[in-house]
Amino acid sequence: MDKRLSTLAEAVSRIPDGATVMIGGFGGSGAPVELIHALIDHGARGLTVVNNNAGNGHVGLAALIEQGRVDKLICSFPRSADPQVFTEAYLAGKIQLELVPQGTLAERIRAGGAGIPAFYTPTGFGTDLAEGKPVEEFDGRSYVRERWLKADFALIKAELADSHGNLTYRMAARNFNPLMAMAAETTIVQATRIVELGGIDPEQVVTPGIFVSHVVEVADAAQEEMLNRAEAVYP
Amino acid sequence: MDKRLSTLAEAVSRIPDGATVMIGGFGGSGAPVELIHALIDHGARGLTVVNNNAGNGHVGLAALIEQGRVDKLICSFPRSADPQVFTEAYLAGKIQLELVPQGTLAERIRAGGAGIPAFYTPTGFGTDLAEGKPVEEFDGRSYVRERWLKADFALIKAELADSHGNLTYRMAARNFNPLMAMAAETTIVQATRIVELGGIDPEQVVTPGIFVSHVVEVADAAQEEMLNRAEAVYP
Amino acid sequence: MSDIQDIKLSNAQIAWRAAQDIEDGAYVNLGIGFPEMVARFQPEGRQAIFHTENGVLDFGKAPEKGEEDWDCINAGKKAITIKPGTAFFHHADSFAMVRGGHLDVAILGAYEVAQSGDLANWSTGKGGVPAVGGAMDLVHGAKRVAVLTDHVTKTGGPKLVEACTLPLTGVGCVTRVYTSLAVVDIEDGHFVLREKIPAISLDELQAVTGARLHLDGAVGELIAPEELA
Amino acid sequence: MSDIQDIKLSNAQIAWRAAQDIEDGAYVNLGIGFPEMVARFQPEGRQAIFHTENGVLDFGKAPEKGEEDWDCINAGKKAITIKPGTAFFHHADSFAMVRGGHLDVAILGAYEVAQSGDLANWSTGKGGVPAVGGAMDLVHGAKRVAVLTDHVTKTGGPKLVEACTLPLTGVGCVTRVYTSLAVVDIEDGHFVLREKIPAISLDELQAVTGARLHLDGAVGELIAPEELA
Repeated sequence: MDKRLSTLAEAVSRIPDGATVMIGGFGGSGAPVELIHALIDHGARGLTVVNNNAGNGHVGLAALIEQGRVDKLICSFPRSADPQVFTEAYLAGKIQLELVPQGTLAERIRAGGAGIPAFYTPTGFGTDLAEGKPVEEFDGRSYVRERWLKADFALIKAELADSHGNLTYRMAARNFNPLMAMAAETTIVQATRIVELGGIDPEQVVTPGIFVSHVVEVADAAQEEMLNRAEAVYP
Repeated sequence: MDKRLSTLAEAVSRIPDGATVMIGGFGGSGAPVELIHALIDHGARGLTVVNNNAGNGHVGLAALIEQGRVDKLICSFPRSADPQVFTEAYLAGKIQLELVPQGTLAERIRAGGAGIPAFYTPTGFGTDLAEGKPVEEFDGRSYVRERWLKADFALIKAELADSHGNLTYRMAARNFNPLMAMAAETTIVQATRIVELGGIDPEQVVTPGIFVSHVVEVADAAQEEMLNRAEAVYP
Repeated sequence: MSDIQDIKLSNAQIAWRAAQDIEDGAYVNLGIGFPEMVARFQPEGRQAIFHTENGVLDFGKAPEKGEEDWDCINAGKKAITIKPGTAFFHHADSFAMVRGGHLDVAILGAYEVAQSGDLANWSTGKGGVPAVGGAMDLVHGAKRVAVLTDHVTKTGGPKLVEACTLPLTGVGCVTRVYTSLAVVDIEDGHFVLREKIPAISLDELQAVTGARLHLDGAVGELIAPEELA
Repeated sequence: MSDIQDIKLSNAQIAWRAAQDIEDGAYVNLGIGFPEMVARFQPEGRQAIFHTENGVLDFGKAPEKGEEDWDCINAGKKAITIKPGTAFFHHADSFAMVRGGHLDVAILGAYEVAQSGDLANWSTGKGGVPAVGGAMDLVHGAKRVAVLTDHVTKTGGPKLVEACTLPLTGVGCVTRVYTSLAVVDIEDGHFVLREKIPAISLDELQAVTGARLHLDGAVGELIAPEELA
C-alpha cells in the first residue's frame, strides 16, 4: 500500500499507444510538465489528450503535440499566448479537435469520476457545440444532454502527497487536477513534496488517495510559464 | 458585504410556512441543532425537510417533527437509535416520506447547486425506488434518470466562517453540509467560530462564500448525540 | 444431516472467510452491522483501506468508551478515530467514490440473494418505516459486491433463491456470497459452489438452498478458525 | 451626424457605465479582455466579489511585475493575487457556481447581440482554430448576463442585430448591452433603449443599430467621466 514510485519514467511506462490521457492544468498553472516530458521520452503515440488548452510554446503539452504523439485533443480553449504548435498541426489536419465548453468539460470529467454516464446542462443549447446531442426540457427550460468523459490515464500535478496518494494543490493550480484524478483508470501524480503518512491534515486533503495510483516526487517542478519565458524547447 | 448576523432568531426569521428546508448533518454529526431550535421558536409550519435521517430523541430535527412543523421529509435513512418521533408521525400518516438512496440524495442536492436539472445513475435501477422514473441505457448498462433537488433555505453547521461566508467543517461533520449550502436560495450557517477575513487559508476553504447568505456564531454548539444521551427535550 | 444450527459457521467465522479474499491495498466498504466484523480479520501483511459513506476514508478503530468524538463517526453512526492517512470529504465526493467504481469491494448483508445476482437487503416489504441508506448505491458502484449471510433464515427457509421475493436493492449486482455453510459465486445467472463446510454434504447443502448449486471443478473445504466459533 | 468615432465612449467609459449597475456584495464574472476593465470602476462604498473560471473567488489585483506567482492566475492566464477572503476550488465547483445561478452578473464581450437576447461572441465562423472557454457556461449561468461592446463593428456595421449571423454562444441570454453609444435592455424579444450619449440623436442611433430600438419611458443621458475618454 505504498503508491510512491522513484522515477517519472517508471510512472508513465505503461501508457500504451492509443491511450486516452487526461492532463491537469489550466494554461501553465497545475500543468504536470515533468510527467508530460516523461511521456514524450516514453514514446507513446496516437494519444487522445484531454486538457483545457492546447499547450503553449514548445514544452509540456505543446511539445507532446509537436512530437506528433497526439491524434486528438479534447479541450475548451486551444488558443493562448503562443499556441503555434497546436495551430499548425490543426490547420494541417494532423490533429483532431473536440471543442467542449469549459464548464461542460469539467462536469463531463467529474461525471466520469462519479459514475454518472450522462447529465443535462443549459450550456451550449442552441449552439453548434450541441449539434446532434439530445435536448430535453425541464421546468420550461431547454437543456443539452452531455456524456461522461473518462480516461485510461491521468497526469496530475499536486503540491503535497503522502504514500497513500492523498493530495493537496497549490493555489489555482488545483483547477482540473482533482477532477481528472477521479476520472482515469490509472492516475499518476507528480507532487512537489511527498510527506509522511499523516503529514496532511485529514480535513485538508483535496484528493483522497482512493483516486490515485502512483505518486512521484518532483521537488523542483518547472512552471510552464517560466519555461516559455525562457523560450525552452523539449526535448 | 458582511454576512454576519448576531442572533439565530434573526437568521431564521424569514423562513415562511411551506418552505423547503435542507438541514445538514448525518445523524448528529454536523447537525445544526441550534439553528433547528431557532426554527422551532420561529414557528414556521408545513415544511418540507431534506436531511439524510429523520432525527433522534427529542431535539433537533426530531423536535421539529415532534412539534408538527414538518409535512414532508426527503431522506435516505429514517431509522436510528431512537427515531420514535418520526416513526410515530409516519405511522399515524402525519408526515410524508420520500425515500431516496443516500448517494442519489447527495447527487441530487449537488445537481441542484450545480445547475444540472437531471442526471443518470445506476443506483436504484430495477427497484421500487426507481418506479416511474425514466430509464436509459448507456454502453449496455441501464440507468435511472434523477432530478435535481433545491431548497428555499439550508441550515448548515460549520466549524470556521468568515464575514464573507467562507466555511470549513470539522471532521466527518462535513457530510451533506457543503452540498446543501450550494442548493438553497438562502443558506444560513451556524459556525463554531467566526474568524476575521483572511483567517481561513484560501486553499482550505471548503464552502466558498458565494454559497452562503448568513453566518451566526454559536460557539458552544451542542452535539445532538450528547443531548440525546442526556435525554434532552426541546423546547 | 446434523442440525444446521450446530455445524454452521458463526458470523465472525463468515466475516473471517470474507476477509481472506480482500487483497492488500484494496478499498473496501463494509455494510453496517455484521459486515463490519470483516475489518477485524485482515490477514497478516495485508492492509485494506476502509471507506464509510458519510465521508471518511482510511479511518482508525473505535475509540475507548468516553473518548468518542461524535463529529468522527461511521455510516452506522458509531464513533471512529482518525489515523495517519485518514481523509474527510463531503457526501457527493463520498458517493463519487462509490458510484464511480473506485471501491474494490463492498460487503453487505442480505435478506435474499438470487442466482441472477439480484439482492434484497433493505426492506422486508412489511410496512413500518422504510430506510435504504447507501445500499442501493454500493451494489452498483463497487468493482466487486459480496454478501455475508446466514445460509438460511431464522425459520430455516432459503436465503439463496431462484428469484427474490422481497423488494430489490439491486439487479444482478452480487458476485459472491459468503454464508454460514458455503462460499457461492454467481456466474451467468447460476449459483456456483466454491467451498462448503466439511460437516455438510452436497445434497444437504442443496436441500437448504433455494436454487440449484452448480459445480465448476472441485469444491473447497470451508474451514474457519475455531476460536471464532 | 458627427463621426461616431469622435463621439463614442471609450472602452474604459463603457466599462465604467457597466460598473455603476453592480450592486454592493454582488458576485461577478468578467470576461477576458475588455470586460475585465469593469473591476477598476467599482463605485465608492460598494464591494463586488470577482469570480474567475479557473477556481478563484474574491481575488486581489494584479501583482507587481516580477512578483507574479504563476500558480495564481485568472481565466485570462494573467497573474492575480490573493487577499483576505480569497478561496480556491476546482473547476467543477467553479462551474457549479456559474451554472448553478450563484453569480449575480456575468459581463462579456460580443461580436453580435440579437434583439432576442441571443449572443455570438466565440467564433467568427471563418475557420482558424475555434475556442470557446467558459463563455457558453457563463451566459446560461449568471442571474444577469450583460454585454460590453462597441455599438458598431470596425467597418461600421451593426453589432446589435435582428438575428445573429455568427455562431451562437447562447440563446436568449443577454438582458442588457452597454455600448459605446447607448445602454440597451433586451425585453420580450425587443431592444429597449435606456440611455444614449447626448451627442447622438435617436434617429442617428437607430441608423447604426441593426434592429428597432423601442422606447419605454424617458431615455437617460449616458455620460461617463471624461478622464476615461
